Amino acid sequence: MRRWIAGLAVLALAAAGAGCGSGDAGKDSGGADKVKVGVIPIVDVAPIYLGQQKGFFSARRIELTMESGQGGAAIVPGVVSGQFQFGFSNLTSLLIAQTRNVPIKVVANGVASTGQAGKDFGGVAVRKGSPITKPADLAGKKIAVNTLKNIGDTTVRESVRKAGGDPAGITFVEIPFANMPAALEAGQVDAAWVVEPSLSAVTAAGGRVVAWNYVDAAPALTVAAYFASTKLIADDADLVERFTAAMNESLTYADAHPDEVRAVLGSYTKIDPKVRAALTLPKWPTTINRSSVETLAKLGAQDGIFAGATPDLTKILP
Amino acid sequence: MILRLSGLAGLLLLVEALPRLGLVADLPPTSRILTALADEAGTTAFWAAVGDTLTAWALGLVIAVAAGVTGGLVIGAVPALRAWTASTVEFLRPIPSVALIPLAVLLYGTSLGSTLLLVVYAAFWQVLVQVLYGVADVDPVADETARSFRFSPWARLRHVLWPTALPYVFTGIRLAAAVALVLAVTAELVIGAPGLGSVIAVAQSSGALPTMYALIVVTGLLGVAINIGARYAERRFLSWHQSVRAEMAL
Amino acid sequence: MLEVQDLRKVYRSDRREVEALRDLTFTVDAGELVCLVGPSGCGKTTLLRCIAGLLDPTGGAVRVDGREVAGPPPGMAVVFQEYGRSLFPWMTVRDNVELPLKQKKIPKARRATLVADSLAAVGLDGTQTAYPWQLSGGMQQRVAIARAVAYEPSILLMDEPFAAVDAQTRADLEDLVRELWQRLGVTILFVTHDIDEAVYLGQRVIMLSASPTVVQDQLTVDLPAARDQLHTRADPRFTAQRTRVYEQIQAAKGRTAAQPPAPLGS
Amino acid sequence: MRRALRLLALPALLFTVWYAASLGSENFYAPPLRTILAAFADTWTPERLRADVLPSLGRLTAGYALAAVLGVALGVAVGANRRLRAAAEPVLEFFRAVPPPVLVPVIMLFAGIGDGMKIIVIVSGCVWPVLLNTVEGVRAVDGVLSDTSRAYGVTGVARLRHLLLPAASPQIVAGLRQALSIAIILMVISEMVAASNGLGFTIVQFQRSFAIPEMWSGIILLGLLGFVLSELFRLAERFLLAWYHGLRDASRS
Repeated sequence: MRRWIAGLAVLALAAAGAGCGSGDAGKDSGGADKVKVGVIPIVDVAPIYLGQQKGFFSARRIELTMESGQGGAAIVPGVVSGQFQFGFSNLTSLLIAQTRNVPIKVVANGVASTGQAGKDFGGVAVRKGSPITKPADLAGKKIAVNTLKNIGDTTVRESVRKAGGDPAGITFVEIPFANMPAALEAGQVDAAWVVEPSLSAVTAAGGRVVAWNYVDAAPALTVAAYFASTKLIADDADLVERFTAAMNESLTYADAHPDEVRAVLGSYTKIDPKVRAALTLPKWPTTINRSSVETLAKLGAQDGIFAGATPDLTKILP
Repeated sequence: MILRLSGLAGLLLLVEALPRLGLVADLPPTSRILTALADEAGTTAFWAAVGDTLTAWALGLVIAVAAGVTGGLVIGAVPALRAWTASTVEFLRPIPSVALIPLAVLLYGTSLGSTLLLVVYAAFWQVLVQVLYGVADVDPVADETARSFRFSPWARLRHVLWPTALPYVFTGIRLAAAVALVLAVTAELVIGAPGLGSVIAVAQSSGALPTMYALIVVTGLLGVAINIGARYAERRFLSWHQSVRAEMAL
Repeated sequence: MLEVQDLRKVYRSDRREVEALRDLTFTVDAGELVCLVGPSGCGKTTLLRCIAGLLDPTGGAVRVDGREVAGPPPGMAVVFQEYGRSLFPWMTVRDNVELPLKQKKIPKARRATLVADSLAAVGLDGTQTAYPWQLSGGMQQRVAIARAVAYEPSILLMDEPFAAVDAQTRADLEDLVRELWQRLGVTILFVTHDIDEAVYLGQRVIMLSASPTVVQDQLTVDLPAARDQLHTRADPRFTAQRTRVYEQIQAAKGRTAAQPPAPLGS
Repeated sequence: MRRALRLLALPALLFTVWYAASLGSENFYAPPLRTILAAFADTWTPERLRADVLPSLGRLTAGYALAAVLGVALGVAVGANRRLRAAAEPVLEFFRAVPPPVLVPVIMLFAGIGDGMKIIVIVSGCVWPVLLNTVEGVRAVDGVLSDTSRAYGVTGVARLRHLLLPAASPQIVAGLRQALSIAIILMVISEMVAASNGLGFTIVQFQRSFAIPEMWSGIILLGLLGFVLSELFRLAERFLLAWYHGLRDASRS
């Protein structure tokens, strides 16, 4: 039993540590709130880094720390448990969370598709010389997505559907974006839904984009957003308001200053400078395109990723 | 010594030659990996990541060793305790520490605590089990001698159990040190807690292959350094012990 | 039968050289039982390993039946001192005795006979399916002897085989060796550090100096062939010869005292 | 009876404590044990076990077996040859020290995304403890035993079969035991990327879709799996190394 007391002591210590970490949006002497944001270190979150550099957050008494998590699965629990005050996630994941009644809510826009076929930051690409030339050709093929049952496969299916193909026969396989260029090259998959900077790597190797799934899914599709726990929104509405304002300023600034975005990418990613200079940037509007989110919800329901439930947009969107 | 280096040199040459001859795509040659390594070594972010990983490793190891040694001695010294806990130990020990990743994220998000939880869990069992073996290895004659001289329980622990268990404790620490590094990097890689693992993940998602390989080499070198250090410490502290003496003969 | 000529062995490590055997010459005739005796650390084991072909000499030669030894010669069996370590702990007694016979490609039926006979000869009937570590030390050494006997060697080397067993067992095993020798007519070279044992067992005793080793002296044992523990050891001739060997060994030790000790001797 | 009581008392107590303590849990991520158990029964149906656990076990078995064969073969070669050992040791030490999960992206580059990749990931992590333990075991073969074998003409294949492998077997088994826990970890990790079925994939999928009780039920299943495999291993070891345990007990008493 004594060993168990020791073991429990370790666990208790661990829990105590967690307790200390939670919800400590403590103020420092200058009155600034310490805020942790869980982000994925990809192109999409460039505005928050840029906004931090430009002082948009400190001007609103927010002392920002970015915590990088591997995907939304690590960030949502962090936000719910209070490890992070805010988090970044794609909308399909947020919709899934809503159907499960995860206590979170969107507070600011994250990133949006450019809405222009041929000039978006993500698309379905094939290798050089592939017989696939148009979205309808993707029917029955093997396509790589970074995460199964998420925004990638639902929007790709929509592309195929809109082009008159039958998406039912598509096999989706899960591959990290970074491995997609090699997987395409080696013929492990017929096509890959790939985003920047890996998209640049595919086109540099002679690959072609055959479908612009974000564009096909909805005009100016809102892809991802920043969110907070409902508890924080209830407890500290002021902080959330300031964060949203700072975030909106950052988004607007980033949208207007692509060169500075390319420069800030070098600070938190290891993307080669040449690639950085050439890659296609997404759009960073401040408003969430509600109808596009409705489309995502409809697509998700159609593909059965909500396990029969229907997401309630009023509960997840501001 | 020359032989020892020849193996390494051969590997470096092979990695240089294969991609240059076009035999493997996606593997940067040694020279490019080394350049990337030099570039990384010039940044403070790199050293911060190494520091984070080593902090998680060291803290986790210390907690695991302290808990493992205390727990092992207590359980091992009291036969009844040993009998009652055996099944629980046997059940909890093989639970793969990666199964705890979701729990770690829940409790600590992507902070150091996540890494620590995984490291401590994995390393703790290595130490505990070795200490239990060690206590079981106590010479019955020595123990009976101690009892016949009416040693107090504390004196028995101090003069009979502990010296017998010490070599096992060191074996446990050595194994735990290696496992702790693996888990520290894994946690960082999979969860995204700060450290070398998360930098590797960033390098990978940025398509910076030479950097990714350079960082992998760094984790390997850290592991080698930890192994060598652990073995050196073991030899130094246990120079009197049979198993070490036997190893050094001839 | 066995000739050792100008045998020399020097161990070389990175920094130092240790001369274990300096210059050894002696012979053992067919059917003889010869004991080698010397002070502890005098290189007896080195010598024995050279003869068994387990160690290459630095100079000189070992010949068995006129043929120079390079690698373990066929027809030679060895019994080591460390009975616990010379038996395969993962094999039963039977498998231990049988394995060398399998290597000699002896047919199965014949192997079974040899195993049974040799175990019976050393008084170990009924232990075939036991593991060596389930037996006492003396019994384990009997298994090793049975293994050697079953191998049907023409020459048997024994390296201090009884150094690690208790006195009673030791006396029994000594008589067992003499009995087997007389019955099988095998040539035996018996290495020991025990002077009494050497004189009691041997037809001839070769005394070795301390390391670096040379032959100090030789003595033909003047005792009847039929020996027993009680009477032979009480025989005044036994005492006289024992005293002579003892003096030579003491002389050999005295010689070393003037020389620096050799750490890698044995 | 007493034995059964001893075996079950503490686990039952802990289970009860968990059950009681979590009964009223409001935390989204730490649901009551009752909910988790209900989810367990609903989730791990025979079809689910066939579709997800079976492929995992298949990869695990293939990778583990391959690592065992490879590790023992290379270990014997390296352990029995001094020069080879000197040349290979630094390289082996290095590869052993690389945390296997960081190799997942690298292996994916070379081996693609199929079962082959997952098996290679398992092999790449498991082979080292087996290999290095085999090297140690072969190197530490008792000198007297080795001499005995040579003196009695036990050479070549017979030496390998009757001397080197059995003598090294306690160490080899120790290596295999370490490898088993690594294999389970890597099975899960390899399925966390680029998989479409398997236990690791399913757990991650539950986590991503916020099916938290289901996720916990998967973790419990993973724990049970680890436990069952290590018990199987113990049985196998007790059978294979009966001589070794007997020898140790004999030398101790």
